[in-house]
Amino acid sequence: MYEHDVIVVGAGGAGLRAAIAAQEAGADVAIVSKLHPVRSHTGAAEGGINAAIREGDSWEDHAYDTMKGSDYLGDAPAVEALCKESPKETMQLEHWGMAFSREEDGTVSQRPFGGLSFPRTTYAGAETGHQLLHTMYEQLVKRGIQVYDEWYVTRLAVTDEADPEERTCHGVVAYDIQSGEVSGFRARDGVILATGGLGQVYDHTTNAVSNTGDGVAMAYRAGVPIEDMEFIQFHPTTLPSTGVLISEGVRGEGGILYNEDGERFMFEYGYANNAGELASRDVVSRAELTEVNEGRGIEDEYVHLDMRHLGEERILDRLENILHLAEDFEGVDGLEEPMPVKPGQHYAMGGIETDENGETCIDGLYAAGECACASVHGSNRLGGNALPELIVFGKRAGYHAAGREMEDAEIQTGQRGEWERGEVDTPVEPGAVSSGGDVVADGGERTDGSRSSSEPRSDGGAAASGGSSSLTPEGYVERALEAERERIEYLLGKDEGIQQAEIRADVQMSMTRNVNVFREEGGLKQALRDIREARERYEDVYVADKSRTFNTDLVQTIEMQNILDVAEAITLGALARKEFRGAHWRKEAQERRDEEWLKHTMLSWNDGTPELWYRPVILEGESKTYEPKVRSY
Amino acid sequence: MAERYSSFERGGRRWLWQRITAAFLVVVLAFHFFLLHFVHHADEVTFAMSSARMETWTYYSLMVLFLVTATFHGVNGVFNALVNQGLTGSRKTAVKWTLVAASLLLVVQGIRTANAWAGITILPF
Amino acid sequence: MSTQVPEQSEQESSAAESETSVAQEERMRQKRDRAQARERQRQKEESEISPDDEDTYQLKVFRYDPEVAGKQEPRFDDFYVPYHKGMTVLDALMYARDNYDSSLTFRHSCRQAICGSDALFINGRQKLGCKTQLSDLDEPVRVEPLPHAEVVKDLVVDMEHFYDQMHAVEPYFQTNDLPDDELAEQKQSRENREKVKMSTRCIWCAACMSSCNIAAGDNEYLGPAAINKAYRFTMDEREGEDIKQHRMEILEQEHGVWRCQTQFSCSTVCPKDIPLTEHIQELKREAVKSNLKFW
Amino acid sequence: MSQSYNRGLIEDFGRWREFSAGMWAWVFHKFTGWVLVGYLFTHIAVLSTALQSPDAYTTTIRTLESLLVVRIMEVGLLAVAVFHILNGLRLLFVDLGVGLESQDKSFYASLILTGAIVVASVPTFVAGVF
Ligand SMILES: Cc1cc2nc3c(=O)[nH]c(=O)nc-3n(C[C@H](O)[C@H](O)[C@H](O)COP(=O)(O)OP(=O)(O)OC[C@H]3O[C@@H](n4cnc5c(N)ncnc54)[C@H](O)[C@@H]3O)c2cc1C
Ligand code: HEM
Ligand code: SF4
Ligand code: F3S
Ligand code: FES
Repeated sequence: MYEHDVIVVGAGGAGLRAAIAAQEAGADVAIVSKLHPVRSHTGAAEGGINAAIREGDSWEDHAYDTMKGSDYLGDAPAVEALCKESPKETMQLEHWGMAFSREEDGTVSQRPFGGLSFPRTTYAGAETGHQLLHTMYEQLVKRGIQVYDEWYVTRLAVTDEADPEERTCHGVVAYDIQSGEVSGFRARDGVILATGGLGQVYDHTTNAVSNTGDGVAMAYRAGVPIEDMEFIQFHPTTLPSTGVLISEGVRGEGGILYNEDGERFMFEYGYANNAGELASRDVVSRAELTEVNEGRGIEDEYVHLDMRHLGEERILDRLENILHLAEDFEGVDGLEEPMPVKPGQHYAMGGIETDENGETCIDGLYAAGECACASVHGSNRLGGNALPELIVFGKRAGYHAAGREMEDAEIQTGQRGEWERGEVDTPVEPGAVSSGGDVVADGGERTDGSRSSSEPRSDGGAAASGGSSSLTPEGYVERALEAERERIEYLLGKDEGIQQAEIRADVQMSMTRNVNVFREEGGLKQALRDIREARERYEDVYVADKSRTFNTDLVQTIEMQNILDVAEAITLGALARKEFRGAHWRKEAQERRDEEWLKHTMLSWNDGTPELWYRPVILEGESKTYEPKVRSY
Repeated sequence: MAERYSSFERGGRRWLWQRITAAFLVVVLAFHFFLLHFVHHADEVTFAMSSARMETWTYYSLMVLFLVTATFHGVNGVFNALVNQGLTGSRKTAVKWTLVAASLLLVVQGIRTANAWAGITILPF
Repeated sequence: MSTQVPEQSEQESSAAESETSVAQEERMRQKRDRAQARERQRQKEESEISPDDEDTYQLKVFRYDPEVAGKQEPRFDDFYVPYHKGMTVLDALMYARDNYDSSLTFRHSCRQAICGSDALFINGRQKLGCKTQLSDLDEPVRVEPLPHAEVVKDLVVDMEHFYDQMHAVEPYFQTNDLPDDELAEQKQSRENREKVKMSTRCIWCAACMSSCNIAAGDNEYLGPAAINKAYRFTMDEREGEDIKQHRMEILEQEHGVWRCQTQFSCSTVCPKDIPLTEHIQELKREAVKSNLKFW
Repeated sequence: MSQSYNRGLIEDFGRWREFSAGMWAWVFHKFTGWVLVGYLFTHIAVLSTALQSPDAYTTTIRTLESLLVVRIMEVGLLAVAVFHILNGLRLLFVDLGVGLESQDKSFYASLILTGAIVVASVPTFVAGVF
C-alpha cells in the first residue's frame, strides 16, 4: 500500500493545481492518474481563461455575466469565488512562465468571447489549454511532486455509515496499467477527485477517449450526491468522424451552414431569422439536428459549413488552423469543398456536488475541475470559464485537503431533511441491477463478504452493516483493495460473455439519439430502457485479453460501468426537469420556469437505488442578489 | 534531474575548431587538388617540381598549415565520431592519446618531407 | 444569443409543423430505408470483409505481449478495416480493436493531435495515428511501435526514458525579477514570445527522439525534444542572464547539444512542425558565444 | 519495468530503407571523412619516400601513377573529397542557421554536383595512363 497525506486523482489542470496547492500547504502529496499528466484533456482547450485583470473590468461584471450565462442556476458563493480569484490565479500562471499572447506593451492579451460584457478572455494563441497544462506540469517537476502515471483509480475507500454525510474517505484503489498491479493508496488527509469530463457517454464528443466520467461515477457510488447532470453543452460545429472542434471563428468570419439541398437552413427554415449562423450554440445545434432528423442532412448525419466564398486570402489569413484541422482529421480541403459538421458533446456543467472550497459531503473527499459541480456554470457554461474554474477551485481543494484554514463555506453539501424530494416517472428501474449470482462486475459487494445481490450494494463497500466501522483507516483501504482485486480477477477469469465495446457503442448511440440537444419524454424513456438493458448485459461482461501487461481491454471494461452510471444520471435529470433552461431543452416545456425550477437537480446513489431530490439555488451574493432576468443578448 | 549531467565537458571548443578548420580546408583543399591534378598532372610529378614549389616560403607555410589543419580536422572528426558512437571511460582516454600520438607522428613526418623538398635542415630530424 | 426569447421557440415549432407534409413523410421513409441499407451494409462488411474489398484498408500491425503464448515472439497481424472518408490510422486501429481483437493495445486519448500519446511508426515514418489519414498511405499500412524504444506490448512503448530526458533540462521557468504586485504580469515583448512560440508547442510525443539515430546510439543524449524544451526557456527574455548561463551549462555537457549531428529527422517527423534542428543549432551557437566570452 | 521486448540492433540500424535525406547525408559525410583521414595518412607515407632520395620519390610516384587502379582510386578520392567539401559547406551553413528548410535539397544538390564534377574530371585523371 502507498501512503500520502493527500492523493489527487487526475492530472489535468484541476489536479495539477490542487497538487501544487496541497504541497504549498505542507502536505506530502501524490497524483494518481490514468494518463501521464501532459496527456490530459485540458491540453485541448483553445479559447482562453476569463479573468477580470484590466482597468474598466471588474470581478463583479464577470460574476454577473457568469450568472446570467448560467441561466441563474449558478450558486453565487461559487461564482463570486471564481471571478474574484481568477485574476490572481491567471497571473500566477503568468509568473510560472506560461506563454500567453502579448500586447505591444508586453502585457498579456485578452479577447472577447460569447456572453462576456468585457473582452476578458486571456489567451495563448489557439492553444491556451496546452500552455496551461504544460506550465503547471513544469511546476510539478520543479517541486518534485510524485506522480503515479498510468495508474487507473477504480474505487474510493470510504467508510460505510448509513448516512453518506457521516462517511469518511481514507484513500483510493488503483490499478497499474503497465504492470497489472492493484494497490491501495491511503490518504491521511484527503482525496481530491479531478478526473475531468464525461464526453464518452456520447458517441460524438469533443472530449478525449479517456474522459469517461470515472470520478463522478465513483463519488456517486460512494454516496456523494451528483448535481445538475442533465446540463450538457453541445457544440454545433465539430467534425463528424472525430469530434474535433471547428471554432466559432468560421461562422464569425462569415461561414455559412447548408443542408443537403444546399439551403441556408438557419434562414430558410427560420431557426434564427436575425442572427442566422451566429445564433447561440444551443440554437444552432438544434437547427442542425432538426435538419438531419427531417431528412435534409448529408448522409443523414451532418450539414455543411462552407467558407469558400470568403476567398483564399482571407481564409489563410484568419482561419488557417481550421484548414489544417479539416485536412488532418477529416481529409477535406476547406478551400475546395465545404466542411462537414455536426453537433457534438462538449462539456458537462454538472458533476460531483461540492461547496465553494471543493469539499464534498464525505469527510476527506474533495473534487475540482470539470468532474465537480460547485456550481459556477449552472445550466450553461460560458466559453473561457472552465479553465479559471480549474485553477481557482483546484487550488482551494488542494489547500483545504492539506488542512489549511479556509473560510466557512456557504454552500451546504449533502442531502438534508428539509430539502425537496423529487419524483420522476421511469419506465424501468434505474440503478444497480439485482440479478442473482456471483456478479461483482457491476458494483461492490457487501462488506461482510456476502454477495446476495437482492440487498443493496454499493461501490466502495459502503453498505450499512454493523461492526465494520471499527476498521482502521488502512483497513478500509485494504477492504476496498480486496473487493477490487476480486472484481478484476473475476473479469479476467471469465472466459466468455459479452464485450464492453459492444455495450459501449449501444449506450453512446442511444444517448446521442435520445439525450442530445433535443430532449423529449419518449426519447428519454427510451434511453433509460436502453441503459437498463445495457446494465443487464454488463452483468455478463468479460475481458478477452488475459494479459496483465497494459490491459486496456480491462481498463475500458471498468470504465464502462462508469459510463453506465453517468449516462443514467444524465437521463434521469433530463427526464425530471420539465423546462428549457440553458443547455437543457425539453420539447414538452420550451420555456424557463423559474417558479418551479430555480433549483439544482440532485441525485444520490443510495446504495443502488438512485434517489432524486432538489437543492435551492443560492442567488444571494456577497453584496447583491442576482435576480433572474431574461437571458438575451 | 540535472544532477545526472553534472560533469559536463565544454565540447563547444572542439566543435567550433572543427568548423573553423573546415572553412579553411575548403579553400586549401580545392587549391591543392586543382594545382596537382589539373594544372600539373599527377603523373608528371617529380621531386624537382615539388621541391621547386616548396622552396617558396609562402607555399611551404601554407602546406604545413594545411597539414596541421587537415590532421586536426580529420583526427578530431574521427574522435568525435567514436565518442558519438558511445566511446567512454578509459577506452576513450586510450583512443584519445593514440590519436594524438598518431597525429603528431603524421605532422612530424609531413614536415620532414616538406623540409626535404625545401632543403631545410635546421630541424633535428 | 438567447434561450429565453419566445419567438425563437415558436419559430422552431412552427418550422416543425409546416414540414409535416407529404413530402416530409416521403423524406422520412427514404431516410429509414437508407438507414436500413446502411445497417445491412455494415453487417455485410463485418461478416465478409475480404482482402480484395475495394473499400477496406489492410493494416499490418505489430503484435507482442510478454505474457501471452503466441505473442511472445513478435509478429504482424493483418486487419481489414472498412474505410470511410476522413478515416485516420487511429480510427482504423480503434475499429480493429473494437470489432476484431479487444487485446490490440495502443495508447490514445485526445484524437486531435494534442495529447501526444499515439506516436507510431506508420509505413516507416514516425507519425501520430490520429493525425494521419489512411488515404494518404500506401497499402498495406504497416503500423509498428516507435523504433528505438522498448516495447511494452503491441504498439505501446516504454516512455520512461523520454520523460527522464525531458526532466533533465530543468524544464520549468526560473526568474529573479517577478513584479512585486501579484496581479501584475512580468512583461514580455511580442517578438520574444514569437521567438519561443514554436518551441512551446511540443506535445511530448517522442516521435523526434525515436527518429534520431544519435539518440538511438547514445542513450544519454538529451535528444531533440528535451533540447527544444530547454530552448523554450533559454530564449525566454523573462529569465535572467545568470539563469541562461546555467541552462547553457546543462546543454553543453557531453550528451547535450554537441551530440546532434544535424540529421534533421527530428524536424521532419515532428507533428507540431517545430524546427528542432534549427533550435539545436541556435543553442550550439549560443554555447560557443558564451564560451568565447570566457576565453 | 521487468518485462519488455528490446528489438535490439536490427531495430537500431536495420532501418536504412527508411532513412531520410539528412540521415543519408550524415552517413555519407562520415564515410567520406574517414576515407579522407585514411588517405591523408597514406598520402604522407607515400610522400615521405622523398626522405630516402629524390629518385626514390620520383619513381614511386611515377609507378603508382602508371597503374590504372591507382587512377581509378584517385577518381574515387576526388568523388569522396568533393562530396565531403560540398556537404561540409552545407553543414557549415546549417551551423550558421542558414537555409535549414531546404537542407534536403542542398543534400541532393551536393550529390548531383559531386557526380557532375567527377564525371567532368575523369578525362584529366586518366590521361596518360593508357
Ligand atoms: C476541445 C475543447 C476546448 C475547450 N476550450 C475551452 C476554453 O477555451 N476555455 C475554457 O475555459 N474551457 C475550455 N474547455 C473546457 C476545459 O478544457 C475542460 O473542462 C477542462 O480542461 C477539464 O479539466 P480537468 O482538469 O477537470 O480534467 P482533464 O484535463 O480532462 O483531466 C482529467 C484527468 O483525470 C485523469 N483521470 C480520469 N479518470 C481517472 C481515473 N479513473 N483514475 C485516474 N485518473 C483519472 C486523467 O488521466 C486526466 O489526467 C474546452 C474543452 C474541450 C474538450
Ligand atoms: C575541404 C573541406 C572540408 C570541409 C568543408 C569539411 C567539413 C567537415 C565538417 C563540417 C565536419 C563535421 C561534421 C559534424 O561534426 O557534424 C567534418 C567532419 C569530418 N571531416 Fe571534414 N571537411 C573538409 C575536409 C576534410 C579533410 C581533408 C579530411 C581528412 C583529413 C576530413 C575529414 C573529416 C572527418 C574524419 C570528419 C568526421 C566525420 C565523422 O563525423 O565521422 N575533412 N568535415
Ligand atoms: S518536439 Fe515534436 S516530435 Fe518531439 S516530442 Fe515534441 S511534438 Fe513530438
Ligand atoms: S535527428 Fe538527431 S542528430 Fe540532431 S537534428 Fe535531430 S537531433
Ligand atoms: S490521440 Fe492524442 S495525439 Fe493522437
